[in-house]
Amino acid sequence: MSGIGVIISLVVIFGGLAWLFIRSVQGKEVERRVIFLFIFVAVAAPILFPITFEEKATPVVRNLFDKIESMPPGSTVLISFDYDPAMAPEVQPMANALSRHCLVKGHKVVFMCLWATGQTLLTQTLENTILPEFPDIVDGVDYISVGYKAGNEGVLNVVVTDFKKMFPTDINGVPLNQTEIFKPIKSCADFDLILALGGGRPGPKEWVLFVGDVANVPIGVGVAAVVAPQLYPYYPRQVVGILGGVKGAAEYESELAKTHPRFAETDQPGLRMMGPQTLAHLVIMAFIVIGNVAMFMARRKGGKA
Amino acid sequence: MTRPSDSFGCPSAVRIALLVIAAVIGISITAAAQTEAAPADSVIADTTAVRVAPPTSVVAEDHKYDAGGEVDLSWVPSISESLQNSPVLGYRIYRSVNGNPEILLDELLPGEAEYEDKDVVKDSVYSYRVATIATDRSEYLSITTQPLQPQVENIDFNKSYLFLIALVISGAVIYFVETAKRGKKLFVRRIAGLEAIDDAVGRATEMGRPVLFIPGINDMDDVQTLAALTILGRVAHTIADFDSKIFMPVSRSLVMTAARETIKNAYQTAGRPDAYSDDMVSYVTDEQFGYVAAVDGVMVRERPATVFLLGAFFAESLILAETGNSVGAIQIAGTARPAQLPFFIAACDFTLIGEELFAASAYLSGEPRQLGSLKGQDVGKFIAMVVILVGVLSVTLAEAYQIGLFEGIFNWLSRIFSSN
Amino acid sequence: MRQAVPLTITFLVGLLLIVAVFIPPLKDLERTFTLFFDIIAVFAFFLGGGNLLRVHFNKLRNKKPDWGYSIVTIVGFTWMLIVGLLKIGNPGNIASAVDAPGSLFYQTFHTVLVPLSSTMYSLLAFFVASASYRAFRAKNREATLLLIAAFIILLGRTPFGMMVSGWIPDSFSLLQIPNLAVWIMNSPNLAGQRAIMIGIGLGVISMSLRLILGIERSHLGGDKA
Amino acid sequence: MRRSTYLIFGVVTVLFIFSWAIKALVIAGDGGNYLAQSFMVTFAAFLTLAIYSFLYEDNPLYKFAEHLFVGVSAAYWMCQAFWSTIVGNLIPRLSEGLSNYFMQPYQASPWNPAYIIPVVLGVLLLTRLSNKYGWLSRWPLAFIVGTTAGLNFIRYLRSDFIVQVSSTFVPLMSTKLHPWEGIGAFFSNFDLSATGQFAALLTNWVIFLGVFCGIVYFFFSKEHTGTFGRASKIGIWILMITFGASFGYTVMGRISLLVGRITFLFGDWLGLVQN
Repeated sequence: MSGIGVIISLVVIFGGLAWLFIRSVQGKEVERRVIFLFIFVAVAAPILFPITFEEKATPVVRNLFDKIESMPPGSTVLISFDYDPAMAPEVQPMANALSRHCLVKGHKVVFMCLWATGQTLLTQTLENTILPEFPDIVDGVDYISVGYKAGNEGVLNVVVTDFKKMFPTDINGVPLNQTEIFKPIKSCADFDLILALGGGRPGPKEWVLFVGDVANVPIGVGVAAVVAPQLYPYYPRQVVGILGGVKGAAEYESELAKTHPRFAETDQPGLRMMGPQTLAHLVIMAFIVIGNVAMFMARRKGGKA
Repeated sequence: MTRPSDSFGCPSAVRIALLVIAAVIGISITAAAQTEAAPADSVIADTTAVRVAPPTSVVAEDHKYDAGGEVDLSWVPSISESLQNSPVLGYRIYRSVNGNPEILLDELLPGEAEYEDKDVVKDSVYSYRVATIATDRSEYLSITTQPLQPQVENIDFNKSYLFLIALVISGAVIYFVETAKRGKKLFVRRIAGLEAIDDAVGRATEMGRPVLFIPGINDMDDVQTLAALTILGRVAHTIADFDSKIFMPVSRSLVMTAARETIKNAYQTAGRPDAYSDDMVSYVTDEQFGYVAAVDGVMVRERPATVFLLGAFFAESLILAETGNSVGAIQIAGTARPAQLPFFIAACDFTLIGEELFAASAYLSGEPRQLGSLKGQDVGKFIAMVVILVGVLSVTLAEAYQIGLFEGIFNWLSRIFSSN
Repeated sequence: MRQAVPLTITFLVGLLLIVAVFIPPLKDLERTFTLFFDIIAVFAFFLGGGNLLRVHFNKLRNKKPDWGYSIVTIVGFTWMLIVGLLKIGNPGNIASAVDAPGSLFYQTFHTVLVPLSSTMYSLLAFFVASASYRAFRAKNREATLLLIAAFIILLGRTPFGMMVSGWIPDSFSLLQIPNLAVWIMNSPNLAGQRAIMIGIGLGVISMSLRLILGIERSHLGGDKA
Repeated sequence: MRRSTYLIFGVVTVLFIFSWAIKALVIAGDGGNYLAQSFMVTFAAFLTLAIYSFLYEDNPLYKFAEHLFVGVSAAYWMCQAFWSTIVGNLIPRLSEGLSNYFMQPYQASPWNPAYIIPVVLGVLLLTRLSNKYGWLSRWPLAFIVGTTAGLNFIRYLRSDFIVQVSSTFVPLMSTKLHPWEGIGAFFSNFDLSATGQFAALLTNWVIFLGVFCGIVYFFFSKEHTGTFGRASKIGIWILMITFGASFGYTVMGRISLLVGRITFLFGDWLGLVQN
């Protein structure tokens, strides 16, 4: 059913815009209520019948994707969930996409969080996305979660030299020394890649300053849109790549689905949320063009207005 | 853009001054250290083999320039931390008040070297001890610091540059206000939004439709609301002259009271005290969007000919401006919240940008003394431009050609214009 | 006498608060005066709330147009005031939070105020479209710059930004639309915001001085002229 | 009130009860007191549609929602102010008896009598109701104007003037660039990659010139002619780019608000979408 819905709504929107464009060539303006209607359809349609546009990754996202794709299977990745439910709509899709990518490439993934709220979101990712989609991965061998530790930057100061001092056991109380995944790992410097997800303090910026530069380990960053610009100065020397806001998540999901088709069917929240955004932005840009054409035509027809 | 390590180039006055300052600081530290190095008779060295070293040179100092409410504690972390797998688990801070037995104040992670104790009272005496915690939870205590009474400093010298800048700019404003008194005609550039007020109000009279004045949604504790009310004083004066009707829904009760006072006075000075009535200003609600819903309703039903949107606005700015535009009103907007200016620029006929909102009442009054204050503001801009020019040049030369002198100037300027 | 006292009060209070910044013992004066302001503002509520009720009662009594809706306002106001002041349905005692879950105050807030304010807020999506249709017209050079800047940022937010400019080689990647959009936000936009803020800082100083020194008094007693 | 208004309200009430009943039936299975739940969801949905009807034109439904919004929200803020300021701050400092009644901790301090001042000023404000003593209400207003002017004087000077000036000290040259070997070398190594050195330099030049000319545009007391006029022209151009860019930047946020409301309508209310 949704296929037809998608076609109908796209025809309605772009057909309507084309008709308005023709009217604007005759110098006719568009009434404000018509614009309101178009915005309503452009936002409501993708919610009823999911319309997703294939996103081409920008370099700042592609770099991080290529880094994870190029790392040999079995390399170790640390993913830190440092955000709260308010940032979840933007950052959770990134967490899911990045965890999927690391596990499908056979990397060993260690999950942790610097925010207490990160723990609930971490378990959400594990239970709703990771475990159902990767039935054969073993806790303590392919992945492990060490949970949350209070102390903000203090925690980073310790894990950069001795991970097990700050996290003696994993979330279920199993001492890390007995787990196979932690055999090669003594401190953060032993990880092949660290993925810092968040947007507040402590967050990705603290990971770069306290761990990235000190332990000289590559860091990938996933942040809320409003924080992304502050991290651009660190790219590309101190930060491998930056995923910014829902658009960054959608670009990563798009790349992931292209290189690993198994993920094309799974839930892609980023692309789903970008549906109405892209359509609405297109409608607004179209109306700006229509408005200018109507003005020029009216001015040319009526002499210098 | 990491800054290369600076090698001091040719000697110069600035650098000598820096050396002198460094010397003074050095002396004061060593003086402070004297108190700490008094013979520590009370502590007997721990009898077991010292496996973990306690922190050393523990110093407690009164936090400078405060009301005696804080003590700053600093120490050198235990040398055992630098061992291969350091046995240090963290640090514990003990405090004794007025000689009473010590109590545990806080526990810190390894690597920490300072601590601010904020719950101190200026008339009691404090002494501290810091202990290193080994992995087996055993503790190794440092020497006790000298008893210290937090002092009250009456002048906060950290803010002396801030005081200097405030003095210079206020001085400029006051100077031009006073010298303008002798009636010398002062040139002020045209501000379109303010020139348009007269014919905007005139239009309302011709069309027999009211003027709507919206003073933003913040209370009288926002300086933008005060600016809106001073402009209201001038606009109400014009409205009284043109015998137009003004209607002013407000979002704060205090703003309602102040606005009524302002309009009443304006009508009196315009010589029409009888035309004023309290119903011109009415309180709606403190809720941001409840107020917007009501004002939209008023716009669509009363169809005002002119709408003033002056003061502090937040996300609702575009809702008001678009609705005002849909009823065909001339809209003059102004706010000092940069985030809302794009919406006013897009949707309104005239927009006062940031500083112009504050200059409006002086501009409209035409009084020499008020216009003088605008000239004072320009002096502030001139200072900003000169400082930026010097700052940028010095950081560029320091960065590009490693000249120490400019490095010194840049650091000096950054310290003056810092936000402490 | 009617003007001298208010102007003196403004002068003394203003000067005291400016000086207090530089004298540590007076530092918490700022918090005290803000609290004084809040207390006075609560007294003003009697005037504001009283005015709101009076306006709607008048509308009701003289059957002015739309008088029926005044009933809705009065009923809504009285209901919320009673439920709030008497904390009806509030699980805790007199000291528990007025909007503690379970109280009628909390229920009314979530049933009436939350949907209404989030819907009013969402009207912006419609008005942003109609405003950009009307405002972004290449009428003159300034308006054209406004149009181009907005268009690049909007395009940068859609996948088509990258598709349109993906062909640009890496050595000129700044000209790729998404990077250009980020660059515009990080430099011309930043410069513009800074210039405005520097102006605002000076504007507030001049305005505060005019108020404190009593040069600007249209709100207190009008000018002598 | 015209007859058509009564008609509209009649129809809408019937529709409301009808959809309330359906919603109650639909969620009856989930347990909990579904009657109240379904009432709240349906009532919130009808209020949402009432506000959206304003986009078409002003109508009785919008008037109802608007007047309800004003009444309930005005009282909401009054109660909040009463409980937080009067009971939370004033009473604990003024009277021990009342503090005990309201079960608030009594904050004894020598400065407590000072809290009589705002109460007196507050009462003076009420004199505005009488014409004879109305002028007394200027005293509290003067106090408030003095407080606001005094508090914001240094605050804006520091955060808007001083911090912005010092953060504009950006280097216009950088040693990491190839040392200057003449125009030829400059262009041969020229690259405009988003992360290259030239882009960073361009950023700094634009920030420096932008702030400089932006300040020139705001000059009041000097004629904007000659080079001063050209700098002011560049200033307004930079401001126009700023406004256009920040307008475009916020569009995404505004659209997500509408996505939220429509997801509520289609999801929570009509159940067409599971979110």
